[in-house]
Amino acid sequence: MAKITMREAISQALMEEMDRDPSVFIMGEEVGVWGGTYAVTKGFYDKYGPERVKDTPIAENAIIGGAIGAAMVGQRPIAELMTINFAFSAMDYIVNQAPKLHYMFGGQFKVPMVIRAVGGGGRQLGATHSQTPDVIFAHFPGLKVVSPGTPEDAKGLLKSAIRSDDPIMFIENATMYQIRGEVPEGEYTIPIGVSKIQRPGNDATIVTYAKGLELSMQAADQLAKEGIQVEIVDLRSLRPLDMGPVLESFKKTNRAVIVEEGWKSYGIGAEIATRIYTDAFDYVDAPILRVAQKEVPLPYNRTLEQSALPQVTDIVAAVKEVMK
Amino acid sequence: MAKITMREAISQALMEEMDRDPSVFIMGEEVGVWGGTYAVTKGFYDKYGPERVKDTPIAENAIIGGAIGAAMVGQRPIAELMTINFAFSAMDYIVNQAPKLHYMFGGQFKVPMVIRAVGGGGRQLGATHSQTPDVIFAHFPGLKVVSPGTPEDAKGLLKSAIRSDDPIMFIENATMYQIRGEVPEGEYTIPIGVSKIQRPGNDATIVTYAKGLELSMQAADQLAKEGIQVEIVDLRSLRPLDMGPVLESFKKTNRAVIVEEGWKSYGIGAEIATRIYTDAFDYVDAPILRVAQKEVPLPYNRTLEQSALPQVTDIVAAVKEVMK
Amino acid sequence: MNKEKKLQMYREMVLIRRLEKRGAELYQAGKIGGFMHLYIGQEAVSTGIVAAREPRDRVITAYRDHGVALNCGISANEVMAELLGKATGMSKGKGGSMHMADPDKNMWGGHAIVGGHLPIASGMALGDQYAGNDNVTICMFGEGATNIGYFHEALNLSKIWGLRVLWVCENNEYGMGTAVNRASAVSDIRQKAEGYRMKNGRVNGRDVLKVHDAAKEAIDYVRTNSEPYLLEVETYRLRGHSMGDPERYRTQDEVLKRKENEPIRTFRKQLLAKKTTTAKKLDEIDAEVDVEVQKAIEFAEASPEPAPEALWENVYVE
Amino acid sequence: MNKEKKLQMYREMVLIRRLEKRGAELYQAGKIGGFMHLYIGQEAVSTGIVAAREPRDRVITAYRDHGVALNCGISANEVMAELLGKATGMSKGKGGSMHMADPDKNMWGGHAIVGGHLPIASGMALGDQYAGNDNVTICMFGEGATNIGYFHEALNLSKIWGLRVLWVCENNEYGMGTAVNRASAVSDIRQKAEGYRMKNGRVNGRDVLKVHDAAKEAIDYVRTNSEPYLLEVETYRLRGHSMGDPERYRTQDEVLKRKENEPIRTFRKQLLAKKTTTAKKLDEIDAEVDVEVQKAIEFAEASPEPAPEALWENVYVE
Ligand SMILES: Cc1ncc(C[n+]2csc(CCOP(=O)(O)OP(=O)(O)O)c2C)c(N)n1
Ligand SMILES: Cc1ncc(C[n+]2csc(CCOP(=O)(O)OP(=O)(O)O)c2C)c(N)n1
Ligand SMILES: [Mg+2]
Ligand SMILES: [Mg+2]
Repeated sequence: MAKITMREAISQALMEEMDRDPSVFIMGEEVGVWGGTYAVTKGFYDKYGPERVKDTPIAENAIIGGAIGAAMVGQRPIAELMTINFAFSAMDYIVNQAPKLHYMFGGQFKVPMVIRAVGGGGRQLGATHSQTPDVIFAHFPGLKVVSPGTPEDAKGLLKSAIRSDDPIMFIENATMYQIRGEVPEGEYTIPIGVSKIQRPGNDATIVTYAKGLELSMQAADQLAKEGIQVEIVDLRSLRPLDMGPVLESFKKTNRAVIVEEGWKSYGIGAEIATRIYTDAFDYVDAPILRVAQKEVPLPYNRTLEQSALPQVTDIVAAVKEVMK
Repeated sequence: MAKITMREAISQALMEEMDRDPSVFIMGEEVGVWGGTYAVTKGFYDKYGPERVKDTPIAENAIIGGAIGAAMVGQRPIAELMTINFAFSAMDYIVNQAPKLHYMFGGQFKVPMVIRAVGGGGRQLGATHSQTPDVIFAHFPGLKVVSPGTPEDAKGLLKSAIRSDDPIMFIENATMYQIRGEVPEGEYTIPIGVSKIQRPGNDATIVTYAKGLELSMQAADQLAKEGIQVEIVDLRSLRPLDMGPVLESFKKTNRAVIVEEGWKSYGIGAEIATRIYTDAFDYVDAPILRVAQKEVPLPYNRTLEQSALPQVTDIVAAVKEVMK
Repeated sequence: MNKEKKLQMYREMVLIRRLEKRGAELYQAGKIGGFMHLYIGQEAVSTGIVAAREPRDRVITAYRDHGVALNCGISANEVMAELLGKATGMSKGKGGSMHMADPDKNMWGGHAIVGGHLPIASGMALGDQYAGNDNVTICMFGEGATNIGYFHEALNLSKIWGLRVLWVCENNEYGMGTAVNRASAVSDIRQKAEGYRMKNGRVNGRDVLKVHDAAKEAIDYVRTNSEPYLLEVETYRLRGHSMGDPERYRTQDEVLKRKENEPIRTFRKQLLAKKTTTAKKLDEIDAEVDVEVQKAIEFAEASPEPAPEALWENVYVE
Repeated sequence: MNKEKKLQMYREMVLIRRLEKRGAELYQAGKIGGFMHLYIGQEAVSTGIVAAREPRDRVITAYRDHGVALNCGISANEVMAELLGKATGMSKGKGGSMHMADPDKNMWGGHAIVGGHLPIASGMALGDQYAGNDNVTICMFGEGATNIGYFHEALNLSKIWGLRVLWVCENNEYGMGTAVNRASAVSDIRQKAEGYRMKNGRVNGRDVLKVHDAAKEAIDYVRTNSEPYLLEVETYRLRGHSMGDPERYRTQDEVLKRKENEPIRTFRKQLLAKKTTTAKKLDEIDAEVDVEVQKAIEFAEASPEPAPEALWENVYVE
């Protein structure tokens, strides 16, 4: 296995799928000549040319609406949103058109499209540019929402997403492009909608995904030093949502903390907690806790911003709390 | 007390506030000459003229963005979205600009704007026109989300919303305009962010709002015939969220059903359930159940559509289930 | 154009008219639900446009889509069944009046978000460009839709990328109750093409032959030059915006006046004046269409409701 | 225009340049975070525009806002403090580089969603129209922003409602790495006004006096006629789009060539050629500005961080 960055993993997935299937192409702002705002598509323009790596105007509706149209007539566009915050500027397409076309026309249309969108806070970009609003996309049936936490998953899930005939929102996190992880040699895919134990343990369950996974792994290391072994379940996709491994883990540990980067109220944690309570009711020994973003628009100032974001210490504290 | 319809209550609130404060005006599609798509502003154009009842182009971003601008410079616009489904076409303004301007500029700007939006399914309008996506607005700090279930609340809450200096999403339900209820004579307002017991009872708690309230009241009548007295807590606003009466009721009944019209996953019910479990942990006798919309885009066919929407019978069944 | 084609166009226009009239009755009777937008008065537009396309050219339109659906060759049976929400409708009863489509007939749907299908049309043309064919995508929309951002983003993209789209604006003078000049900076929509230096034209939409010829020329231009084209068609809707329109925004007089040169009457006169055919032949067509519509209603009424499991079908492909 | 005003404009241009140069150093040193977009090369635009307004006219712009902020009279201290995220910044450290504002100085903010502030500008003008005054709202944006739907909806609304907006497009030839002709159907942005039959003009943005005069005329037109106006200003950004730009999309040669007639040098030459002032006087201004910027940095560095409670302040008014 090779150790590569998240950025490389995503980049590899894109390249491999473009090489494999000529109907796959990329469109978005600065994906081409610039090389991708976050350098994910660096080198693509030279390799594949302007036909397959399309620089678009700053026009999110043209990007996503255009990708939907191309997908309907048989191509497999990958539409890149420069950041997930700009998804709001094309929201109707993402939640109200792409996920409904197949159903509403009785199965006559397919929309095999991937929307790649990078989110996350912590880079002092201010309130409009720092969000992790994953949950609101996950609310809509017809859409699939995938958000990986490791390079291995990013590559395998993105390849599956590109091959899928359904519209998929693939959410990355800008502060994670540099994290490194083992990635299998050669061709592989990972099925969408399967949660994964990223770290085994018996004392408490942490349910998380994406950035939350990175933070939780660090928290787990600290807790291990104090003799607490947490089990970390990575959701990897928010819709479809695979509660199997979550419930299994919880039935073993009877304690859970849910970690997400986004705001707490009406967040991912609420759904996960409710399902655990409902489906493992007899195993609940303590209230399930949520570690999430403080409910304010994110401020520019670094110290303030960090105080609003979930921290490793918050996770450690929450795990200790549920274990009381 | 006079018995009036929800439509009349909203209409009265609008008129009274326009009469009281010249800085209040209405803008939206077909609010004027047509008299409002759902006849809520019928007669307004003749009474207040085109300056205060502004027919706009079909341009949701111009409507909401325009209202934000007018609010920033001191007016109190009420922007009407013909239906909440079109909110997605102006989503950036609703969740990413209006709620952030006050904070992001350190308190220098205010956005005293109300967005009136009507939602709800059950009228065979098809998948793109039938949603109840209230939860996704409620996820964003900086925005307030109000959704009344009775004419009295509609009038009192809308008047408060118009007077508020914060941006507020005021969500109505198209199938409820004809419901009737007592409304106090004369001037009154109802504070935003206060839940209300709409029906007292001791056996189980139903937490709901808007259309869910209408359905729950009917369910309560049926249950009462079988000797089950449910207490119904109406949230009335989703952000701020007042859990006080919910928790109080739950501590008495130890059983809860949450009823909402929207989709279940990542819905309102998840947040409410999680908070009850966390904050009334020792009072939980049975899993809290959620009654919500089946997770499919809503179909046109009437029978299919009804089978996807929460029904009174579903609520009755859920209450019996939690009481087992 | 040969006589057969003309009679076929006449037949389609009458079919749209009669099917919608009966549809309106069924709506009043509570057998059709949701929103239903009639095309009555505008029949010459889609009939002329669709008659000018090659079968491989794609058509996409808004919710006012019964006409386009019939012109594209979707059967009256399927249209009526979809209106009644039956399993035999082309969208299996899940779409209704606003969502008629059949990709095999290159009818890519009615779409209900105003302007929302315009970027999709650019995308379809992009897909064809990427595939290397010279199909034209014909995208129809109302004048009201030209004020929303989708219009702007779609037209700009089609121009910079040289996409083969024929943009057809049906200027029926109103978007719901809003007259064009109250909502749009320019009342002659073709002027908007100037902002993109896009080739454009304008045609009288009450004359189906003129519409056809203008569309033919425009489609040829688009195909040959690999460039979009904006064609404005002047038309008028004789019925309310949708079934529950109080019509406070225009006078009955105005409507009556417009009825005088409504497109079917106009075409009939032309056909007779030019002795293309006889009144008897046209009456025969009218009668045939009546039977076809009646049979469609019977088919739809006799068709099964979708099975309860259909609720869960087609949420996802996989 | 009198000499004092000219020297004041010169001073402002130099202040923008020097403050941003020092700002870039502080960014490299890690004292400024987030995205920072420099205005270097475009100083003549906001300087000329803002100099032409009445104090009651409102200005709103995008994230490239340091220049506008300074021109509107926000102090170098506050700008620098905001860049450093300090409590003494005009946005109390919550906004940063992209969100400078002071409504008391009629500076209505930098805004970071491309095109997002255009409908807001229409709304501000609507508020003024509703209030019955004749304030003009000046809305500045890049040429890249003219391809997004917000632009279209905002311009159309301003035209149909007769709103007093001066639309100022700063055409600096690139939106990030995308050259104007790759993203826009027309490279001369003023052409887009034709789609709305909106009065429009174009001016050389390297010449601050020409910008001023064009803006003055346009503002007068807007105020008098109660009509919007689109003014395109030709300019060029000499630095990268933001601090981390690899600049693969243009050659160093191109940039060097553009530096030759950059606006400050151009203005300096004009002032000396017309003997408005002496080189010595201009050098004095330069030196004064250096001191002002140095003091601003000292002020900002010495200023307190926002208190931890500030996190919870100003989420809501009530
Ligand atoms: C984004 C959006 N906003 C509003 C509506 C509601 N609506 C449906 S049709 C219509 C009028 C459209 O007018 P026009 O484009 O001229 O088409 P016509 O109905 O005249 O054929 C409106 C406002 C909608 N469906 N979508
Ligand atoms: C809706 C939206 N999409 C994309 C971006 C990312 N973005 C920020 S600035 C920019 C380029 C804007 O170019 P232009 O309007 O020409 O202004 P300039 O930077 O040249 O001053 C882009 C794409 C954004 N902020 N908002
Ligand atoms: Mg129309
Ligand atoms: Mg630019």
